[in-house]
Amino acid sequence: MNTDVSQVEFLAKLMAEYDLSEISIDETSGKIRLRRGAAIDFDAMPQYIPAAAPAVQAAAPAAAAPVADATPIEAIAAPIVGTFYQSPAPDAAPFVKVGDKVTADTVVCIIEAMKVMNEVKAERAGVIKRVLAENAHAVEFGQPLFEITPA
Amino acid sequence: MNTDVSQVEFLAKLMAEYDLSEISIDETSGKIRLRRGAAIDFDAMPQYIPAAAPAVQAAAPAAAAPVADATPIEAIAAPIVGTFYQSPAPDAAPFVKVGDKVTADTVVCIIEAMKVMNEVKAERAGVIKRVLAENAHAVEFGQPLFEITPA
Amino acid sequence: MFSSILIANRGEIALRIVRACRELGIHSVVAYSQADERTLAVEMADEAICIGPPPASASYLLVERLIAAAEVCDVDAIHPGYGFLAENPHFAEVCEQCNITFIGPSPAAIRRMGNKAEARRTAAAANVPIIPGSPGVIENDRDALTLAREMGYPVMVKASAGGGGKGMRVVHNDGSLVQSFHAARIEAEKAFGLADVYIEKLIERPKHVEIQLIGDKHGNVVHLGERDCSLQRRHQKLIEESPCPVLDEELRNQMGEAAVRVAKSVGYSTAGTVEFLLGADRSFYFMEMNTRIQVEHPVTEMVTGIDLMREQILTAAGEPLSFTQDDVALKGHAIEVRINAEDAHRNFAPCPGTIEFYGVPGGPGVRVDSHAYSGYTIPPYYDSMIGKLIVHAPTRELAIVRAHRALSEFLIHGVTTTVDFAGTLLDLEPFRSGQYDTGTLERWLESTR
Amino acid sequence: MFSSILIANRGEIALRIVRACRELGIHSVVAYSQADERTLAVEMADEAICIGPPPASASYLLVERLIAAAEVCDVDAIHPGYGFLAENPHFAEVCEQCNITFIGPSPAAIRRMGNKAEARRTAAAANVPIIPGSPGVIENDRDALTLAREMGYPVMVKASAGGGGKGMRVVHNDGSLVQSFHAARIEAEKAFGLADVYIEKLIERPKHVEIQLIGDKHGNVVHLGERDCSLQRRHQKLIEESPCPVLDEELRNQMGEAAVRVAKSVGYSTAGTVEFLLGADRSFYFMEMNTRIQVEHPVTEMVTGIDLMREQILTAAGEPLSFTQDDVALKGHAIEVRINAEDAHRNFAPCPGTIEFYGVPGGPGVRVDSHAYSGYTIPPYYDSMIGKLIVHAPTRELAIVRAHRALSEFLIHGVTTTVDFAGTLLDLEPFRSGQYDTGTLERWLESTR
Repeated sequence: MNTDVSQVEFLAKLMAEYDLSEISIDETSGKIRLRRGAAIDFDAMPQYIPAAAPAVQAAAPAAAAPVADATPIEAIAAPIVGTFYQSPAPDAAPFVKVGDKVTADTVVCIIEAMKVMNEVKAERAGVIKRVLAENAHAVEFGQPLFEITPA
Repeated sequence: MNTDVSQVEFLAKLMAEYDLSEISIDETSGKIRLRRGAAIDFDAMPQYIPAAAPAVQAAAPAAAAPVADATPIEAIAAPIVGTFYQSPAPDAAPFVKVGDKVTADTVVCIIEAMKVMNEVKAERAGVIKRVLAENAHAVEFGQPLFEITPA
Repeated sequence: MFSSILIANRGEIALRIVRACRELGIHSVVAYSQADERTLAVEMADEAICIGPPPASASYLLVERLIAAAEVCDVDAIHPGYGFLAENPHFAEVCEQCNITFIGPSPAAIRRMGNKAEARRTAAAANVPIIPGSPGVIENDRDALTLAREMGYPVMVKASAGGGGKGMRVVHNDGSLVQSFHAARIEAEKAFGLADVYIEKLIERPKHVEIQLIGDKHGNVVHLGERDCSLQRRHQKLIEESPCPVLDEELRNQMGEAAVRVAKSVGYSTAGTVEFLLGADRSFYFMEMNTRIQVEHPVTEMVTGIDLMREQILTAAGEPLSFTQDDVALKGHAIEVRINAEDAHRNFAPCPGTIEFYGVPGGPGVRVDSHAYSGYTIPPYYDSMIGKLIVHAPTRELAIVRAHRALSEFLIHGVTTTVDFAGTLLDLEPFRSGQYDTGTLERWLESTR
Repeated sequence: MFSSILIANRGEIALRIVRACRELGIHSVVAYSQADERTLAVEMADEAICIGPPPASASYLLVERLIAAAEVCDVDAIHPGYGFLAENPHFAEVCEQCNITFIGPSPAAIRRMGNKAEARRTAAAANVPIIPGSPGVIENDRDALTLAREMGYPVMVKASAGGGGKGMRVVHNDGSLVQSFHAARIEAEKAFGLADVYIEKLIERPKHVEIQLIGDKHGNVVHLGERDCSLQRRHQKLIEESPCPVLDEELRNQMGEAAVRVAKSVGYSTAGTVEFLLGADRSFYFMEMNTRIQVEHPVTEMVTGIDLMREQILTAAGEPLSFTQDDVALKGHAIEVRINAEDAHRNFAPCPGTIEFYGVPGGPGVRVDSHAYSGYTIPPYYDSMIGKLIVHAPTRELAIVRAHRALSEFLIHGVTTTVDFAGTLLDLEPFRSGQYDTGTLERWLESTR
């Protein structure tokens, strides 16, 4: 991607349109990161220190998607560290699947921590767009688990 | 000084007009530095490492002057390290004084290095505007000795 | 040996542990809060896992978060560093229950040393001098006189409800004791609604001298000489050195052996420190034991040549100590200077913010332990220490000179730090002469106001 | 003692000298070219003076510029560092004439060691083994046979006009000598128009082992053990270590004493190095003497605990050495890794440019000598070395591990460096085993092409 003025304008418009606080594009790695209203300001971090890539982190959400799709998208993030389970038992159906409508109280998954199964609720109404974490794998605090289109 | 767009434009015009390759303004210290066609690119030096202030360096030229005065100004710089003398002998008159017209071959001062008196010529025609170095004091290589308005 | 360790800490000590793991070939996992994502420990570790939001109470202090992180990362052991959960016996117990080695002492040893009264009793039982004091409240001036004569003047009469110097009296002889006893009671009654007072021997202008020790799980405990940590402001150490400028070999051995006795009496099996008050008359008194690695451990590493962090991990894994007491010798002199993001001119107010430029000193005899870098943002959630400068030289005089030299090379732009203040401290006459005590810095600060 | 020293050098060694001056309380003045205005040495020095434009031929190599700078800055002494004018006897002489102390040997000592043939004669006269060779051109095969038998096989037949391996033959016995003698003559005749050949003993797969020594102006010369500098590419050292992994105490003493004999025979009174070739059979041969401080001097500083730069300045000022031969002991193991702005994948092409981010390793046993920083622009005018990483550990194995750990922390963004390549070198089997020689690196590079 070559940066030119029209692109800057395009990106600025994007940011305004989707209420993004940061767009970062790494031409070398092809990584794209979009950030919305971050609670903590990491912006001061110089880009040249490569961000640590925690081994436990699942595949990052394809952040380009919201740009292509005009509907705002939010994520349901892991409230604790633990192991992510999509269904209440190995053979059972998943709590939610893509396309399901959820309310704030809908249980979307379980995170096991210290032998305790913790139910995770959607915390907002909407439609599940994607599952971002891998079943039976570790998730860290704040890791996005589901993409959700708010109702 | 508050930076606003009109000032940027003003400075850009200044740079074009006076063929400056760099203008740097330090609001904290009030230092202003103008640089013309530097042979070496020091621009990459981050500003937050304070530039070394060699103890032997004489008072820096008041760089703001050219901005106020529309006539371009050049400097006669020390071609070698040594001791700067304005006159051929302690009691003698100075080689040149402010307001004097000089030609390229006019001897403007002497720099003593290793017991040898080296005559320094103006190397260009013009009018001496200011004497920048202090008599009988050390000068380093490249140090501006005189301001000269080219003829 | 461990194949993987979770580091339940942040900042420079997390990085210190990562370094030791790297050199031991152990996979390191840093558990970090959201505020510490962009730190060198996270960057340098083999793995990192976010455990919670910035406040320590929601991340570094949450036992269940750390255990969950340890479990999902499948580690063998947890290193707690210092602070946070390092001296929390419950955390050590939960680790034990989860079959994760806690790199530190047993929960029982932490408990015994964590309780001040019990630590005092333990030391006394191990035949280590403790600061003499009345066992409880003094009922009348007769008992006060008897006790004061027993422990020897000067003594302090202190209010049981204590605090802020109220109801406190320094007494130098029988004559003033009775008067002070009653005056203190009246003052205490007024200030706290409780007249109870007790008596403690006053150690005048004492030094804070601590003995570093390390044990293993085979019953060995070795001491590694002392550190003089007397330069303190509000009980915060600012400069530490080893050897202590007023100690000789005889006193060093006495204190070292006393420290080992305390440690052995609680079955101590890891790195730890016994803190003493040292009087001008060479008498020393047990203060407390820190059951963890300490901020100032590099000072001891520099003079002994022993890698304490490495030994701490190895002994936790069941290895015997790689050296004996006879192998330990102090060589040269080491000084540690703490670099804090604080403004010494504004009552040491913390200065979080972004470090625009960070240039560390180098060259001979200089060590820097720091998690900072050019562009690092110091978060406002934790303590203000951004690094430690440790210098080593053949003599104390040269070490001071070297510390000055290194400080002059420490370039930190963008935030206010104690770099310049540290240089001032090194120049204080009591520091120069080595005759400084725990009150020196406060007295000097008071005098410059 | 000196009150002021002019530093006639740049880069990390200029900074090293500034550091020593600062610790000695000597006013330091860095003479710098326009390309080096923004370097740490200039930044850290007490004073700095620009002596000319970027090319060394117009600045760092101009005797009169440096003397003029020394005079206007009114210094007592000049430290030449290494390279540039450090081994220029004329410069040392001019300093002497101007009553400025040249911090280095006498002009006569520089001259004698600077001339290869005279250095060889001096060593031989000091009863130090030199590589056996014919005194001049060999006229016929009978003389060749006699000489070869005398010095022992294998030998090398070399063209006097020499170069590029032309007219060069390795011979292992009498049978092939005569044939090789004539073949080499014919080849030399063809290649250089001159058939003259001579014979030299071949040291197979030799190590480059050098002895660090230091003398004073009172006739004392002490050796400080050896450095193994065999890992070379085109005679450029890349990694140095001490002790040499194949030396024992007996051989160390033999080589050390030989080096001291050479130095004493030329009245040597400062820091210097005697380079030897060490054969697999423990025989060693004088190669040359470097009459200056060397890039790799920190390796020796780390294992001996002696500050060489400080001693060099003190002895130049007339002080006697602060230690004797008996005080010198090698403790632990040190490895130096040179960090060059070069691309190992593009035939080590220099990579000048701006360092966007510079993060140096820290923690225990790590020393960095470097003039670089975040934002530093490496000028294209000088050599490509931007720093040296030196590690120290109790054993060689731990030193290698520590070097790896430190390299993993060396973050340099914006320019290509040899940081990663250095890690590869540490992993080479011959380096691991210590059984590497001066050809190891070239052979390995050849094999990976």
